[in-house]
Amino acid sequence: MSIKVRYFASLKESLGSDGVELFVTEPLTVEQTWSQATGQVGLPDNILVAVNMVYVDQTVEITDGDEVAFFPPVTGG
Amino acid sequence: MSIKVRYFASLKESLGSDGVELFVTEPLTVEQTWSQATGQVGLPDNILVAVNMVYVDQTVEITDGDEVAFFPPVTGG
Amino acid sequence: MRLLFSPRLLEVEVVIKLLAEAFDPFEEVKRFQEQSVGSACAVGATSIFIGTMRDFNDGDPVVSMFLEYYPGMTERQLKDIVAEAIGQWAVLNVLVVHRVGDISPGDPIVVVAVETSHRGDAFDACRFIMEALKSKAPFWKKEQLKSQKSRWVGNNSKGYAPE
Amino acid sequence: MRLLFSPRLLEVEVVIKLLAEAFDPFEEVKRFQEQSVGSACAVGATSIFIGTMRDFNDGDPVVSMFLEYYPGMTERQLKDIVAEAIGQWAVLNVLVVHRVGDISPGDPIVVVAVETSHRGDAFDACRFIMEALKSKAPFWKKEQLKSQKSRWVGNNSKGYAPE
Repeated sequence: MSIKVRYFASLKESLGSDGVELFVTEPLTVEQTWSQATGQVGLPDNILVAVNMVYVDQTVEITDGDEVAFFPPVTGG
Repeated sequence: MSIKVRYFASLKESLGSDGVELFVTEPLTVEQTWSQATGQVGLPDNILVAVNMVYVDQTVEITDGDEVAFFPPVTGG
Repeated sequence: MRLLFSPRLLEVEVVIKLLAEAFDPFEEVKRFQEQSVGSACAVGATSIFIGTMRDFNDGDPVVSMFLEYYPGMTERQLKDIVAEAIGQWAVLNVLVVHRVGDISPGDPIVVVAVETSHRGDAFDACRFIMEALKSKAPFWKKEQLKSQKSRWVGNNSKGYAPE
Repeated sequence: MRLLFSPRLLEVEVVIKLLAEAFDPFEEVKRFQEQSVGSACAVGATSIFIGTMRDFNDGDPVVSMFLEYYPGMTERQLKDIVAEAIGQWAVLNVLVVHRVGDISPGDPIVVVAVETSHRGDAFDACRFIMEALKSKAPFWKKEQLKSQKSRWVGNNSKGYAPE
Protein backbone atom coordinates (compact mmCIF):
# COMPACT_ATOMS: atom_id res chain seq x y z
CA MET A 1 0.00 0.00 0.00
CA SER A 2 1.17 3.48 -0.82
CA ILE A 3 0.51 6.56 1.32
CA LYS A 4 1.49 10.05 0.25
CA VAL A 5 2.55 12.32 3.11
CA ARG A 6 2.81 16.10 2.68
CA TYR A 7 4.03 18.96 4.87
CA PHE A 8 3.32 22.66 4.54
CA ALA A 9 4.58 26.03 5.71
CA SER A 10 6.69 26.13 8.90
CA LEU A 11 6.47 22.37 9.25
CA LYS A 12 7.87 21.89 5.75
CA GLU A 13 10.73 24.21 6.68
CA SER A 14 11.53 22.60 10.01
CA LEU A 15 11.44 19.08 8.54
CA GLY A 16 13.41 20.24 5.50
CA SER A 17 11.05 18.32 3.21
CA ASP A 18 7.69 18.82 1.53
CA GLY A 19 6.72 15.18 2.03
CA VAL A 20 7.44 11.53 1.45
CA GLU A 21 5.75 8.47 0.03
CA LEU A 22 5.31 5.55 2.43
CA PHE A 23 4.95 1.94 1.38
CA VAL A 24 3.27 -0.15 4.07
CA THR A 25 1.63 -3.54 4.38
CA GLU A 26 -1.38 -2.55 6.47
CA PRO A 27 -3.41 0.57 7.36
CA LEU A 28 -1.83 3.06 9.75
CA THR A 29 -3.12 5.41 12.40
CA VAL A 30 -2.46 9.13 11.94
CA GLU A 31 0.26 8.97 14.58
CA GLN A 32 1.91 5.94 12.98
CA THR A 33 1.88 7.75 9.65
CA TRP A 34 3.58 10.76 11.24
CA SER A 35 6.20 8.62 12.93
CA GLN A 36 7.00 6.55 9.87
CA ALA A 37 7.21 9.66 7.69
CA THR A 38 9.27 11.85 10.00
CA GLY A 39 11.03 9.42 12.31
CA GLN A 40 9.63 11.45 15.23
CA VAL A 41 7.72 9.89 18.09
CA GLY A 42 4.42 11.60 18.87
CA LEU A 43 2.59 14.22 16.85
CA PRO A 44 3.50 17.81 17.78
CA ASP A 45 0.84 19.89 19.52
CA ASN A 46 -1.23 22.21 17.41
CA ILE A 47 -0.76 20.29 14.20
CA LEU A 48 -3.62 19.92 11.74
CA VAL A 49 -4.19 16.73 9.78
CA ALA A 50 -6.03 16.34 6.50
CA VAL A 51 -6.63 13.09 4.65
CA ASN A 52 -7.45 13.47 0.97
CA MET A 53 -7.84 17.21 1.51
CA VAL A 54 -10.44 16.87 4.26
CA TYR A 55 -9.73 17.63 7.92
CA VAL A 56 -9.75 14.51 10.08
CA ASP A 57 -9.31 13.78 13.74
CA GLN A 58 -6.50 11.49 14.76
CA THR A 59 -8.63 8.37 15.11
CA VAL A 60 -9.03 7.95 11.34
CA GLU A 61 -7.37 5.00 9.61
CA ILE A 62 -4.91 5.77 6.82
CA THR A 63 -5.02 3.33 3.95
CA ASP A 64 -3.87 2.68 0.41
CA GLY A 65 -3.82 5.67 -1.90
CA ASP A 66 -4.48 8.23 0.84
CA GLU A 67 -2.84 11.62 0.81
CA VAL A 68 -2.09 12.68 4.37
CA ALA A 69 -1.16 16.30 5.02
CA PHE A 70 0.34 17.72 8.21
CA PHE A 71 0.43 21.46 8.72
CA PRO A 72 0.46 24.25 11.33
CA PRO A 73 -2.61 26.42 12.13
CA VAL A 74 -3.78 28.23 9.01
CA THR A 75 -3.28 31.99 8.72
CA GLY A 76 -5.02 33.11 5.54
CA GLY A 77 -7.44 35.96 4.96
CA MET B 1 -42.85 83.15 20.63
CA SER B 2 -42.48 81.48 17.26
CA ILE B 3 -42.37 77.71 16.71
CA LYS B 4 -41.72 76.16 13.32
CA VAL B 5 -43.59 72.90 12.72
CA ARG B 6 -42.65 70.53 9.90
CA TYR B 7 -44.16 67.34 8.48
CA PHE B 8 -42.52 64.75 6.26
CA ALA B 9 -43.37 61.86 3.97
CA SER B 10 -46.79 60.20 4.37
CA LEU B 11 -47.70 62.61 7.15
CA LYS B 12 -47.01 65.58 4.89
CA GLU B 13 -49.26 63.99 2.28
CA SER B 14 -52.11 63.13 4.61
CA LEU B 15 -52.08 66.58 6.21
CA GLY B 16 -51.72 68.23 2.81
CA SER B 17 -49.02 70.52 4.17
CA ASP B 18 -45.30 70.52 4.81
CA GLY B 19 -45.67 72.56 7.99
CA VAL B 20 -46.79 75.70 9.70
CA GLU B 21 -45.40 78.46 11.90
CA LEU B 22 -47.04 78.84 15.30
CA PHE B 23 -47.07 82.03 17.31
CA VAL B 24 -47.70 81.37 20.99
CA THR B 25 -47.38 83.22 24.26
CA GLU B 26 -45.90 80.42 26.37
CA PRO B 27 -44.00 77.13 25.92
CA LEU B 28 -45.96 74.13 24.65
CA THR B 29 -45.83 70.39 25.20
CA VAL B 30 -45.22 68.22 22.14
CA GLU B 31 -48.86 67.23 22.11
CA GLN B 32 -50.05 70.83 22.35
CA THR B 33 -47.75 71.71 19.47
CA TRP B 34 -49.27 68.92 17.39
CA SER B 35 -52.81 69.95 18.23
CA GLN B 36 -52.28 73.64 17.57
CA ALA B 37 -50.52 72.91 14.30
CA THR B 38 -52.89 70.30 12.90
CA GLY B 39 -56.16 70.94 14.74
CA GLN B 40 -56.14 67.23 15.68
CA VAL B 41 -56.53 66.01 19.23
CA GLY B 42 -53.91 63.48 20.32
CA LEU B 43 -50.71 62.51 18.57
CA PRO B 44 -51.09 59.54 16.18
CA ASP B 45 -49.41 56.28 17.17
CA ASN B 46 -46.05 55.52 15.71
CA ILE B 47 -45.12 59.13 15.05
CA LEU B 48 -41.57 60.32 15.58
CA VAL B 49 -40.80 63.76 16.98
CA ALA B 50 -37.61 65.77 16.54
CA VAL B 51 -36.89 69.16 18.07
CA ASN B 52 -34.13 71.14 16.36
CA MET B 53 -33.23 68.00 14.40
CA VAL B 54 -32.73 65.82 17.47
CA TYR B 55 -35.13 63.05 18.48
CA VAL B 56 -37.04 63.84 21.67
CA ASP B 57 -39.58 62.07 23.78
CA GLN B 58 -42.92 63.71 24.27
CA THR B 59 -42.15 65.19 27.67
CA VAL B 60 -39.87 67.87 26.21
CA GLU B 61 -40.96 71.52 26.35
CA ILE B 62 -41.24 73.39 23.05
CA THR B 63 -40.17 76.99 23.23
CA ASP B 64 -39.30 80.07 21.19
CA GLY B 65 -37.36 79.45 18.00
CA ASP B 66 -37.72 75.66 18.12
CA GLU B 67 -38.19 73.64 14.96
CA VAL B 68 -40.50 70.71 15.70
CA ALA B 69 -40.74 67.92 13.15
CA PHE B 70 -43.35 65.16 13.04
CA PHE B 71 -42.80 62.18 10.80
CA PRO B 72 -43.55 58.48 10.30
CA PRO B 73 -41.02 55.68 10.96
CA VAL B 74 -37.94 56.14 8.82
CA THR B 75 -37.28 53.78 5.91
CA GLY B 76 -33.89 54.67 4.47
CA GLY B 77 -30.94 52.46 3.61
CA MET C 1 -26.46 68.22 -4.01
CA ARG C 2 -23.27 67.06 -2.41
CA LEU C 3 -22.56 67.43 1.26
CA LEU C 4 -19.17 66.70 2.62
CA PHE C 5 -17.93 66.48 6.18
CA SER C 6 -14.40 65.67 7.22
CA PRO C 7 -14.46 66.44 10.91
CA ARG C 8 -11.37 64.28 11.69
CA LEU C 9 -13.17 63.05 14.74
CA LEU C 10 -10.41 61.46 16.80
CA GLU C 11 -8.18 61.44 13.70
CA VAL C 12 -10.72 59.34 11.84
CA GLU C 13 -11.42 60.39 8.27
CA VAL C 14 -15.20 60.62 7.89
CA VAL C 15 -17.03 61.40 4.68
CA ILE C 16 -20.82 61.59 4.59
CA LYS C 17 -22.61 62.38 1.33
CA LEU C 18 -26.18 62.66 0.16
CA LEU C 19 -26.46 62.35 -3.61
CA ALA C 20 -29.43 63.20 -5.81
CA GLU C 21 -28.07 61.28 -8.78
CA ALA C 22 -27.12 57.69 -9.48
CA PHE C 23 -23.61 56.79 -8.33
CA ASP C 24 -21.12 53.97 -8.66
CA PRO C 25 -20.47 52.64 -5.14
CA PHE C 26 -17.01 51.37 -6.05
CA GLU C 27 -15.96 54.72 -7.52
CA GLU C 28 -17.13 56.36 -4.30
CA VAL C 29 -15.11 53.97 -2.15
CA LYS C 30 -12.04 54.33 -4.38
CA ARG C 31 -12.19 58.12 -4.29
CA PHE C 32 -12.55 57.96 -0.54
CA GLN C 33 -9.56 55.66 -0.22
CA GLU C 34 -7.45 57.98 -2.36
CA GLN C 35 -8.14 60.91 -0.05
CA SER C 36 -7.43 58.92 3.10
CA VAL C 37 -4.08 57.48 2.00
CA GLY C 38 -2.45 58.63 5.23
CA SER C 39 -3.65 55.46 6.90
CA ALA C 40 -3.35 53.23 3.80
CA CYS C 41 -0.93 50.59 5.08
CA ALA C 42 -2.53 50.52 8.53
CA VAL C 43 -5.79 49.40 6.94
CA GLY C 44 -6.06 45.65 7.23
CA ALA C 45 -9.81 45.30 6.91
CA THR C 46 -12.52 47.03 4.92
CA SER C 47 -16.16 46.17 5.41
CA ILE C 48 -18.47 47.57 2.76
CA PHE C 49 -22.23 47.37 2.66
CA ILE C 50 -24.19 48.34 -0.44
CA GLY C 51 -27.98 48.63 -0.35
CA THR C 52 -29.57 48.45 -3.79
CA MET C 53 -33.12 49.09 -4.97
CA ARG C 54 -34.91 45.84 -5.75
CA ASP C 55 -37.62 45.52 -8.39
CA PHE C 56 -40.10 44.00 -5.97
CA ASN C 57 -41.15 44.56 -2.38
CA ASP C 58 -43.77 42.93 -0.19
CA GLY C 59 -44.72 40.75 -3.14
CA ASP C 60 -45.35 43.62 -5.57
CA PRO C 61 -43.31 44.68 -8.62
CA VAL C 62 -41.86 48.14 -8.07
CA VAL C 63 -40.90 50.35 -11.03
CA SER C 64 -39.38 53.34 -9.24
CA MET C 65 -39.00 54.96 -5.87
CA PHE C 66 -38.81 58.41 -4.36
CA LEU C 67 -36.51 58.94 -1.39
CA GLU C 68 -37.48 61.89 0.78
CA TYR C 69 -35.23 63.16 3.56
CA TYR C 70 -35.02 65.94 6.13
CA PRO C 71 -32.23 68.29 5.01
CA GLY C 72 -30.08 69.15 8.00
CA MET C 73 -31.40 66.48 10.33
CA THR C 74 -30.48 63.58 8.05
CA GLU C 75 -26.83 64.70 7.83
CA ARG C 76 -26.75 65.36 11.54
CA GLN C 77 -28.11 61.92 12.41
CA LEU C 78 -25.61 60.24 10.08
CA LYS C 79 -22.75 62.17 11.69
CA ASP C 80 -23.93 61.19 15.16
CA ILE C 81 -24.25 57.54 14.14
CA VAL C 82 -20.73 57.49 12.71
CA ALA C 83 -19.38 59.25 15.81
CA GLU C 84 -21.01 56.59 17.98
CA ALA C 85 -19.39 53.83 15.91
CA ILE C 86 -16.00 55.56 16.19
CA GLY C 87 -16.43 55.71 19.95
CA GLN C 88 -17.17 52.01 20.12
CA TRP C 89 -14.70 50.38 17.71
CA ALA C 90 -11.11 50.99 16.57
CA VAL C 91 -11.98 52.63 13.27
CA LEU C 92 -9.59 54.34 10.81
CA ASN C 93 -11.91 55.72 8.10
CA VAL C 94 -15.65 55.80 7.47
CA LEU C 95 -17.60 56.60 4.31
CA VAL C 96 -21.39 56.89 4.16
CA VAL C 97 -23.10 57.72 0.86
CA HIS C 98 -26.89 57.79 0.63
CA ARG C 99 -29.06 58.49 -2.38
CA VAL C 100 -32.08 60.84 -2.26
CA GLY C 101 -34.76 61.74 -4.81
CA ASP C 102 -35.96 59.52 -7.66
CA ILE C 103 -34.45 56.07 -7.87
CA SER C 104 -34.69 53.15 -10.31
CA PRO C 105 -34.41 49.42 -9.63
CA GLY C 106 -30.79 48.31 -9.56
CA ASP C 107 -29.60 51.72 -8.35
CA PRO C 108 -27.43 51.77 -5.23
CA ILE C 109 -29.28 53.48 -2.36
CA VAL C 110 -26.62 53.42 0.31
CA VAL C 111 -22.95 52.58 0.71
CA VAL C 112 -21.19 52.28 4.05
CA ALA C 113 -17.46 51.56 4.05
CA VAL C 114 -15.47 51.13 7.24
CA GLU C 115 -11.69 50.74 7.26
CA THR C 116 -9.91 49.37 10.31
CA SER C 117 -6.72 47.51 11.21
CA HIS C 118 -8.59 44.38 12.30
CA ARG C 119 -11.60 42.66 10.80
CA GLY C 120 -13.86 42.42 13.85
CA ASP C 121 -13.96 46.18 14.20
CA ALA C 122 -14.74 46.63 10.49
CA PHE C 123 -17.60 44.13 10.48
CA ASP C 124 -19.13 45.37 13.71
CA ALA C 125 -18.88 49.08 12.96
CA CYS C 126 -20.22 48.74 9.41
CA ARG C 127 -23.20 46.75 10.56
CA PHE C 128 -23.86 49.08 13.46
CA ILE C 129 -23.86 52.09 11.14
CA MET C 130 -26.27 50.40 8.72
CA GLU C 131 -28.68 49.30 11.43
CA ALA C 132 -28.61 52.72 13.10
CA LEU C 133 -29.11 54.43 9.74
CA LYS C 134 -32.09 52.18 9.04
CA SER C 135 -33.72 52.97 12.36
CA LYS C 136 -32.73 56.62 12.95
CA ALA C 137 -31.74 58.54 9.82
CA PRO C 138 -34.74 60.47 8.47
CA PHE C 139 -35.25 58.99 5.00
CA TRP C 140 -38.61 57.82 3.66
CA LYS C 141 -39.26 55.64 0.63
CA LYS C 142 -42.30 55.99 -1.59
CA GLU C 143 -42.70 53.15 -4.06
CA GLN C 144 -44.26 53.47 -7.49
CA LEU C 145 -45.76 50.06 -8.21
CA LYS C 146 -46.16 48.37 -11.58
CA SER C 147 -49.92 48.45 -10.88
CA GLN C 148 -49.74 52.30 -11.15
CA LYS C 149 -50.40 52.65 -7.44
CA SER C 150 -47.91 54.26 -5.15
CA ARG C 151 -47.29 53.68 -1.45
CA TRP C 152 -45.04 54.78 1.34
CA VAL C 153 -42.93 51.99 2.79
CA GLY C 154 -44.28 51.53 6.30
CA ASN C 155 -41.32 50.19 8.21
CA ASN C 156 -37.84 48.90 7.66
CA SER C 157 -37.66 45.14 8.08
CA LYS C 158 -35.29 43.30 10.40
CA GLY C 159 -33.20 42.64 7.34
CA TYR C 160 -33.81 38.95 6.63
CA ALA C 161 -35.67 37.16 3.85
CA PRO C 162 -39.29 36.66 5.00
CA GLU C 163 -39.94 33.09 6.23
CA MET D 1 -3.16 30.89 -11.75
CA ARG D 2 -6.84 31.39 -11.96
CA LEU D 3 -9.33 28.87 -10.71
CA LEU D 4 -12.99 29.28 -11.41
CA PHE D 5 -15.96 27.38 -10.07
CA SER D 6 -19.55 28.10 -10.94
CA PRO D 7 -21.33 25.09 -9.51
CA ARG D 8 -24.72 26.85 -9.41
CA LEU D 9 -25.26 25.34 -6.02
CA LEU D 10 -28.99 25.77 -5.42
CA GLU D 11 -29.08 28.33 -8.25
CA VAL D 12 -26.53 30.45 -6.45
CA GLU D 13 -23.75 31.91 -8.59
CA VAL D 14 -20.48 31.08 -6.87
CA VAL D 15 -17.06 32.20 -8.03
CA ILE D 16 -13.92 31.22 -6.12
CA LYS D 17 -10.53 32.37 -7.34
CA LEU D 18 -6.95 32.09 -6.19
CA LEU D 19 -4.73 34.72 -7.77
CA ALA D 20 -0.93 34.83 -7.82
CA GLU D 21 -0.85 38.50 -8.85
CA ALA D 22 -2.07 41.75 -7.36
CA PHE D 23 -5.73 42.48 -8.11
CA ASP D 24 -8.22 45.31 -7.76
CA PRO D 25 -10.99 44.11 -5.43
CA PHE D 26 -13.58 46.42 -6.97
CA GLU D 27 -12.81 45.25 -10.50
CA GLU D 28 -13.24 41.68 -9.29
CA VAL D 29 -16.60 42.45 -7.70
CA LYS D 30 -17.77 44.40 -10.78
CA ARG D 31 -16.78 41.58 -13.15
CA PHE D 32 -18.57 39.14 -10.89
CA GLN D 33 -21.71 41.30 -10.86
CA GLU D 34 -21.68 41.55 -14.65
CA GLN D 35 -21.71 37.78 -15.01
CA SER D 36 -24.45 37.27 -12.44
CA VAL D 37 -26.89 39.82 -13.90
CA GLY D 38 -29.70 37.26 -13.88
CA SER D 39 -30.42 38.14 -10.28
CA ALA D 40 -29.46 41.84 -10.58
CA CYS D 41 -32.73 43.45 -9.49
CA ALA D 42 -33.37 40.85 -6.80
CA VAL D 43 -30.16 41.94 -5.10
CA GLY D 44 -30.99 44.37 -2.33
CA ALA D 45 -27.89 43.94 -0.20
CA THR D 46 -24.22 43.37 -0.90
CA SER D 47 -21.76 42.79 1.91
CA ILE D 48 -18.12 42.99 0.89
CA PHE D 49 -15.10 42.31 3.01
CA ILE D 50 -11.59 43.19 1.87
CA GLY D 51 -8.55 42.02 3.78
CA THR D 52 -5.42 44.04 3.00
CA MET D 53 -1.78 43.49 3.91
CA ARG D 54 -0.67 45.92 6.61
CA ASP D 55 2.90 47.22 6.93
CA PHE D 56 3.21 46.14 10.54
CA ASN D 57 2.20 43.11 12.61
CA ASP D 58 2.72 42.22 16.26
CA GLY D 59 4.59 45.48 16.69
CA ASP D 60 7.10 44.89 13.90
CA PRO D 61 7.39 46.61 10.50
CA VAL D 62 6.73 44.12 7.70
CA VAL D 63 8.10 44.71 4.20
CA SER D 64 6.61 41.76 2.33
CA MET D 65 4.83 38.48 2.81
CA PHE D 66 4.67 35.06 1.19
CA LEU D 67 1.33 33.27 1.13
CA GLU D 68 1.62 29.51 0.84
CA TYR D 69 -1.42 27.31 0.20
CA TYR D 70 -2.35 23.69 -0.44
CA PRO D 71 -3.41 23.42 -4.07
CA GLY D 72 -6.59 21.38 -4.28
CA MET D 73 -7.44 21.42 -0.59
CA THR D 74 -7.59 25.21 -0.38
CA GLU D 75 -10.14 25.44 -3.20
CA ARG D 76 -12.09 22.53 -1.78
CA GLN D 77 -12.27 24.10 1.69
CA LEU D 78 -13.40 27.42 0.23
CA LYS D 79 -16.13 25.67 -1.78
CA ASP D 80 -17.32 23.80 1.30
CA ILE D 81 -17.36 27.01 3.36
CA VAL D 82 -19.41 28.82 0.72
CA ALA D 83 -21.78 25.84 0.43
CA GLU D 84 -22.29 25.93 4.18
CA ALA D 85 -23.12 29.64 4.05
CA ILE D 86 -25.58 29.02 1.22
CA GLY D 87 -27.27 26.34 3.29
CA GLN D 88 -27.63 28.68 6.21
CA TRP D 89 -28.69 32.03 4.68
CA ALA D 90 -30.79 33.22 1.73
CA VAL D 91 -27.89 34.01 -0.57
CA LEU D 92 -28.04 34.97 -4.28
CA ASN D 93 -24.38 35.22 -5.31
CA VAL D 94 -21.01 34.70 -3.65
CA LEU D 95 -17.53 35.74 -4.73
CA VAL D 96 -14.34 34.72 -2.94
CA VAL D 97 -10.97 35.89 -4.24
CA HIS D 98 -7.77 35.09 -2.34
CA ARG D 99 -4.23 36.04 -3.15
CA VAL D 100 -1.31 33.57 -3.00
CA GLY D 101 2.43 33.96 -3.45
CA ASP D 102 4.46 37.12 -2.82
CA ILE D 103 2.54 40.09 -1.44
CA SER D 104 3.38 43.72 -0.65
CA PRO D 105 1.90 46.02 2.01
CA GLY D 106 -1.31 47.64 0.78
CA ASP D 107 -2.12 44.69 -1.49
CA PRO D 108 -5.55 43.11 -1.09
CA ILE D 109 -5.25 39.57 0.27
CA VAL D 110 -8.87 38.48 0.23
CA VAL D 111 -12.23 39.69 -1.01
CA VAL D 112 -15.53 38.13 -0.05
CA ALA D 113 -18.70 39.54 -1.62
CA VAL D 114 -22.15 38.21 -0.78
CA GLU D 115 -25.29 39.37 -2.59
CA THR D 116 -28.71 38.77 -1.07
CA SER D 117 -32.19 40.26 -1.11
CA HIS D 118 -32.05 41.34 2.53
CA ARG D 119 -29.21 42.85 4.52
CA GLY D 120 -29.12 40.46 7.49
CA ASP D 121 -28.35 37.52 5.23
CA ALA D 122 -25.58 39.45 3.45
CA PHE D 123 -23.86 40.58 6.66
CA ASP D 124 -24.11 37.19 8.35
CA ALA D 125 -23.03 35.10 5.37
CA CYS D 126 -20.09 37.38 4.50
CA ARG D 127 -18.79 37.32 8.04
CA PHE D 128 -19.31 33.59 8.37
CA ILE D 129 -17.31 32.96 5.20
CA MET D 130 -14.47 35.20 6.37
CA GLU D 131 -14.27 33.62 9.81
CA ALA D 132 -14.44 30.09 8.38
CA LEU D 133 -11.79 30.98 5.78
CA LYS D 134 -9.54 32.32 8.54
CA SER D 135 -9.86 29.18 10.62
CA LYS D 136 -10.12 26.42 7.97
CA ALA D 137 -8.76 27.35 4.56
CA PRO D 138 -5.15 26.14 4.24
CA PHE D 139 -3.18 29.34 3.71
CA TRP D 140 -0.03 30.26 5.61
CA LYS D 141 1.64 33.65 5.85
CA LYS D 142 5.37 34.13 6.13
CA GLU D 143 6.38 37.69 6.95
CA GLN D 144 9.59 39.35 5.82
CA LEU D 145 10.40 41.90 8.50
CA LYS D 146 12.18 45.22 8.09
CA SER D 147 14.81 43.81 10.47
CA GLN D 148 15.72 41.28 7.69
CA LYS D 149 14.29 38.44 9.76
CA SER D 150 11.40 36.39 8.49
CA ARG D 151 8.76 34.51 10.47
CA TRP D 152 5.68 32.41 9.95
CA VAL D 153 2.53 33.96 11.38
CA GLY D 154 1.59 31.66 14.22
CA ASN D 155 -2.15 32.06 14.48
CA ASN D 156 -4.95 34.19 13.12
CA SER D 157 -6.20 36.64 15.72
CA LYS D 158 -9.79 37.01 16.84
CA GLY D 159 -9.96 39.99 14.55
CA TYR D 160 -9.97 42.95 16.94
CA ALA D 161 -7.40 45.63 17.71
CA PRO D 162 -5.23 44.41 20.60
CA GLU D 163 -6.21 46.00 23.94
